[in-house]
Amino acid sequence: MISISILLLIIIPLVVAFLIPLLDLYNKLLRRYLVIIGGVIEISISIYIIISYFSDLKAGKFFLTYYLGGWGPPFGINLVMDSVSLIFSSLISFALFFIIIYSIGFIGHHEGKYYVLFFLILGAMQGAILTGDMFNLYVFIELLTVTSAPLVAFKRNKHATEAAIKYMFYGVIGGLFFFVGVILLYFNIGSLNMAQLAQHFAEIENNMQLTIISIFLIGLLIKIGIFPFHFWLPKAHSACPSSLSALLSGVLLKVYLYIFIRLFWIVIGFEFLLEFNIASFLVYLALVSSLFGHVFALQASDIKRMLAFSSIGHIGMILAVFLLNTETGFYGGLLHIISHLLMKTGLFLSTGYLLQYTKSNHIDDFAGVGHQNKGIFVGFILLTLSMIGMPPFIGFFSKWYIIMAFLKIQHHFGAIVVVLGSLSAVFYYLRFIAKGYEKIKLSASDLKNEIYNRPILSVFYREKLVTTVIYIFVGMIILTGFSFRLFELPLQEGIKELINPQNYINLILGG
Amino acid sequence: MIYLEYLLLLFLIIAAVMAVYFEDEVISIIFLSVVSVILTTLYLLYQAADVALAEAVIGAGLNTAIYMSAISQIREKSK
Amino acid sequence: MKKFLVGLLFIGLAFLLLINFAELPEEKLITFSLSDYYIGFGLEQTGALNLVTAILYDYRGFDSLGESTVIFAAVSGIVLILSRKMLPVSSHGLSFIVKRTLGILTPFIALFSLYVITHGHLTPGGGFQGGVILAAISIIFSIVYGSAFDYKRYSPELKTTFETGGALVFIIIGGLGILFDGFFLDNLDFLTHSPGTLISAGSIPLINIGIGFKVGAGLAIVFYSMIQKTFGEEF
Amino acid sequence: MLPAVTDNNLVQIMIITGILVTLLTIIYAWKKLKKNKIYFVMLTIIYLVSFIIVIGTDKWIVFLGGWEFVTLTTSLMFAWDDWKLVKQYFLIQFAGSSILLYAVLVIINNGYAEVGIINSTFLQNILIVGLATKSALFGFHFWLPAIYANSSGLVNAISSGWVVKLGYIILLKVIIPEQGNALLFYAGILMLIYGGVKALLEVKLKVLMAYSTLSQLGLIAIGIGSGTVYGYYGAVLHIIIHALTKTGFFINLDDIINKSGTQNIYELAARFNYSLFKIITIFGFSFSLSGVVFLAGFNSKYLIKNSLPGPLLLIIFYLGGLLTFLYTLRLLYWLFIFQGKQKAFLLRLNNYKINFSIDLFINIPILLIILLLGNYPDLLNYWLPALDSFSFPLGSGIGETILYLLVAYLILEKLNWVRTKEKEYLEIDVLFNKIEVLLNKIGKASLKFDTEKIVEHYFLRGIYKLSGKTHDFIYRSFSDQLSWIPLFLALLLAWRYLV
Amino acid sequence: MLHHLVFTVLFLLGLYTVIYKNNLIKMVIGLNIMEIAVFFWVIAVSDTGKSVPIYHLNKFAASFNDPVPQALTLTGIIIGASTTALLLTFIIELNKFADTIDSNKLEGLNE
Repeated sequence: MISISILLLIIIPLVVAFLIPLLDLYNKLLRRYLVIIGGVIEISISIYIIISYFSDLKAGKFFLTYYLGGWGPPFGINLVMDSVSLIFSSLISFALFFIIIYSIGFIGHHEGKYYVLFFLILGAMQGAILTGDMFNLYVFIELLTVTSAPLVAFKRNKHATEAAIKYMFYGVIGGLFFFVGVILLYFNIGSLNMAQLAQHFAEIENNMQLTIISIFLIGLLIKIGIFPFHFWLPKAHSACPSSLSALLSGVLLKVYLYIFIRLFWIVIGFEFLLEFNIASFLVYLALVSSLFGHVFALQASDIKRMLAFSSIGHIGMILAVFLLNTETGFYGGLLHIISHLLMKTGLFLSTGYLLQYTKSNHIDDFAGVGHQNKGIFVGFILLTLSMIGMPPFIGFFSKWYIIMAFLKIQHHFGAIVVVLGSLSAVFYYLRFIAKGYEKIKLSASDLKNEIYNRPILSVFYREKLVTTVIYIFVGMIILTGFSFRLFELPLQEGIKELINPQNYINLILGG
Repeated sequence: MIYLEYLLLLFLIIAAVMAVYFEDEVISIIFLSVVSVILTTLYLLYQAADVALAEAVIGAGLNTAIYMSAISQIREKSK
Repeated sequence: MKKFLVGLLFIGLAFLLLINFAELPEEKLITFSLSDYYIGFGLEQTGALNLVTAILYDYRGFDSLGESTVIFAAVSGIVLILSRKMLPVSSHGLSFIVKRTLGILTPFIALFSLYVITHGHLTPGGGFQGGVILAAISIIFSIVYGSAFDYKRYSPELKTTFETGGALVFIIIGGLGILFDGFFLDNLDFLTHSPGTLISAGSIPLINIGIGFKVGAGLAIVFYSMIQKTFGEEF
Repeated sequence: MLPAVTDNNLVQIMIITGILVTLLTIIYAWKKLKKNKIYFVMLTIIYLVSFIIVIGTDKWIVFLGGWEFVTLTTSLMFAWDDWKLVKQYFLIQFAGSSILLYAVLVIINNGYAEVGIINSTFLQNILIVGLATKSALFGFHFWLPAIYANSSGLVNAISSGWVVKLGYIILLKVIIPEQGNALLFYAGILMLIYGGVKALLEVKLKVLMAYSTLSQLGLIAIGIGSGTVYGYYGAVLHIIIHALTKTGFFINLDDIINKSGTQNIYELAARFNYSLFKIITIFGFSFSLSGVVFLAGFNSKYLIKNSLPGPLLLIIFYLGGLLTFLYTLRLLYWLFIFQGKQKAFLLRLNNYKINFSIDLFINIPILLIILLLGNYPDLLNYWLPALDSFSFPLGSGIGETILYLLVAYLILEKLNWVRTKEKEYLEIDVLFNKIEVLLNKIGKASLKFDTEKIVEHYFLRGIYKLSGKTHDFIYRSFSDQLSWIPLFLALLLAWRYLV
Repeated sequence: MLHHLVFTVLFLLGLYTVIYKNNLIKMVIGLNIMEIAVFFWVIAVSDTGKSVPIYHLNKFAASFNDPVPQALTLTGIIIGASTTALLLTFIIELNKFADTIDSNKLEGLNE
């Protein structure tokens, strides 16, 4: 069913991003209101989509599409939203709305440019999720790299610029491999539309299929940050301002995961991965990456670097669960994507605010933070509890279903890695929490006066704003913890789609 | 006529190797622009006019300008 | 020893790449593939002679929108990183002879770039290539006449307006597509006369002009902020 | 054959005991704690609700969720003593619950969706290993003495009174009374003997009580593992009795330690002048624990004794019983009888007043229950139907108790009442010392006995050093990191040849 | 077959420079060479000897080269240009703090 609202999800952030420099020329204060309006419109569009098509979702026929330029599916670019992308896109607009609110008083210099790039990332993410065309997907991936790199170097000190350089090198090489993959697909099949590619992928000659799969694999593994290529991730996520590292490691990694899922389950079809038994190799690779993520997180002395390593751990775990290609695997994976997104974004936002009370991000300077700001530190603790997998929160249920998925096919190594992961998570989170409550009197003078951290609005006003944002995330994980059946409907639909990609093809080409 | 393509391909590889081989950045950038000029002619040979124009303008023009300005900023600083 | 290993790896990789990529099939699997459709119906559906521009700005217009946003993002990223509050010291220009000759040449360069932009749908070229040539003028100003000259002639505020203006023109034309033909970036065919004339390919030339100015101004800003010689103290 | 206890009967009786025990601790906590008492009471109520969920539920996900909640609330209770303890207790218990999570999920995947009888012994053993850390089974008991040494008697009462027993209650539900479980049985015997010997040699009061809990848990494990209905009933009864007596014991000891300021049993006698009622309660608790006739302990031990199959195990059981008597008598001797320079304890008996809150509300109810259960065990007939069919030989019991007391008295007299030196380290420190010396061959700092040292010094720092080394090994230089890309490209492109 | 050979040589040359050269600007040049190699390969393979996909006024020839890869390469070249520009600005910025562009001396890059 054709609906304009999908297109608005992508176009609105782009329009806001283009308007901000114009607005800046005339008067700078309007920009903040434009930004909030942009966020509000974005989240209201996704709410509108959920509400107005809820009956379709219940009936299992949820399928929105939009033909750009008026051309039919195989010949033009078309946007596609099924229930898996519905979950992702509404999660993105929800999380980014709060990150926008959080970063209002947070950004010191160049706030205009920050918001331009921020909204471009938001638009590019929505685009990457909704597009139904391979080359368009490549353009959005490149857009994500090009917009997030300058934001990684936002602090303009030595550490941040090095992180940006490393991030760009890996990003560009990954993008190049993805480009080669798209071109190979075109040369073999002759179309760029995902549905048509999925239809004809089986007819390609065997060796060529293997080449296409391996080229795409390298491109996406670099982007997702799996073990041999994760080196850019911790430095990039620890060097950028916290509101952005929340976006990068909380939301952006999930977008690349979604692209991985859509590519290998719907376009290429998972049976080819099984046929060349790359799937089992990838499962072990992802598990090793999760193990290394957690091991490195143990020794990280910088709190944001620790959080970045822990995202590597969790993303590796989610990828491994997906690659098992079982129903519970998909359910556990999707549930953990939702819970990890909420938890990690909340964690980074609260760390960002707590780091205001410390001289540097190093763990020794983190001492005594718990006493400085009790409200946010308690929020931080609740989020870590959910990260470990304590019951009232959603972290427990998603960990439960992931281990269940592993054990259902007697994959004990995976289950042990997940258990060890959450065990090591206890160690490195508790290390920081214990450090936070140490009795060290921090005199006002040696508080960090890092530029970007001096909140513009009065501290009192902004602190209340930040506490509300963080406790919204805490509330979300408790709410979803109790009623994760809430996600039952889209999750089941999504799993059905992942299991038989044929109906995706029929819906687009048939329709 | 056909030999022109092989000749150009040969020059292309030589220029690329030269661009990588020399220590001094300015020389390697000049060789890089030589590579992109050769590429423009190659694209014309392969009947891809738009790409040739783009490669000429961006490869030879813009890239060289940006590399040169980067090197001048770095050399300026170290002086 | 390490050198030998690296060499071995790269030779092996070369060999593997050759084997894998050499198996590209001659003809594509789908009989009536994308390119056959574009070649077959390109002219009468979009009215543009240059099929590559037809694809870039009409069939897959959304790609170009993403494409121009990549440039827009790169430009604002570069300005974010390199901009310093200090008043820029003007870079010293070149010798008099060069200044004089380029004084004559610049209008022709400008004319050529406008030609490339507007005739995108008829001859090779288009918004992107023309825009880059347009940026060359500002690059010439900064190098040959010194960045202060460029600052006066083509001030950063003007560049920003051009850049964002171009981007918004693109989106407005797309929006018009919704009004007239029901879909974003739809080709406004009512503008077309017989193919081959200047105003012939519906919204393609308009988009070309929008992108041309956008890329021109954007890359001008890039070069202007890179060439600035400012004292490196913190912002 | 005796009818087995139906599940909801077992659940009911266990929940009632749990509530009773927790109420006692709340009363004592209300009297003892000074600041933010309300939080403690709220915490205990959440803990109460969660262990009722754990015992009552039959869905594994709710069971595990409830159990993690119990861990969270009990570890927060340590906050009233010391935040470091919270960290250590939470680390250890979380490790235990991760193993439990793994075990439970393996069980679910083998077809047991409900918390109920599991037929295959292999799965039972997995669950036992899963519950081991939580219920201080033999291999995983090291944390019990370490944590109890530093924490206050109040939280010890809760932990050893009920938290540790949750594991056995679940095992009661899971293991078939007729078949039992060998692993549990032999672990129980090991715990019985090991706990007894350790308690005999211990100097610190709370650590002594920790080891005595260990040996009593061993008894329960024997009962469940023995595979006879006698053993099953004995274990149920012993859980109830031990929960009550141990909680009361810890509360009174905590009272004594707080007043006298030292844990060393040799110094306690001199510092504390006991009221008559206090002496009666402590005598009553310790005798009931060691199984003196007319007190509840005797009946449950008698049942467990009947469940033992062979004569050899009977001898081991008697040895265990003797050990319990030995360390209880030694404790009582040093607490009350030893007068050294002071007047004989009878002469010091001057105050008869009853400490209102503790004695009246806590000691008297427990003593009453012990006496009632001792003489009329069939009071619990509603929940445990077969109790009245057992004939508890109270008559021959008297001879047995006197025999035990005499033999224990003679042994202790010969060993001069086992006056051991206060040990600097717990035995697990010695173990860790060896590992430390082995590992990095540096001069061993003299280790003062402190749980902080154990967890922090060896466990955590060792992990950080190890992960630091792996990190540096992987993160050599930028070009090495980038060189993974061609390596991986070659691997994938050559995939068709490799596989 | 020749085009694949040229592509492999150029691509691996670029990859070698990115990984093993320690001058940051050289690495960016290497990256550029990799991109150039890919775009050359796309156009070389898509050239089927037919004429350029533009309708010349005089003849309405029907046999055109495939326009789609040309459009994709064009977009690729422009993206490549903007990423190179962005990378070079980071190097300029880094040079302001570290005043060397030798990746061995920059410890931060290995972290």
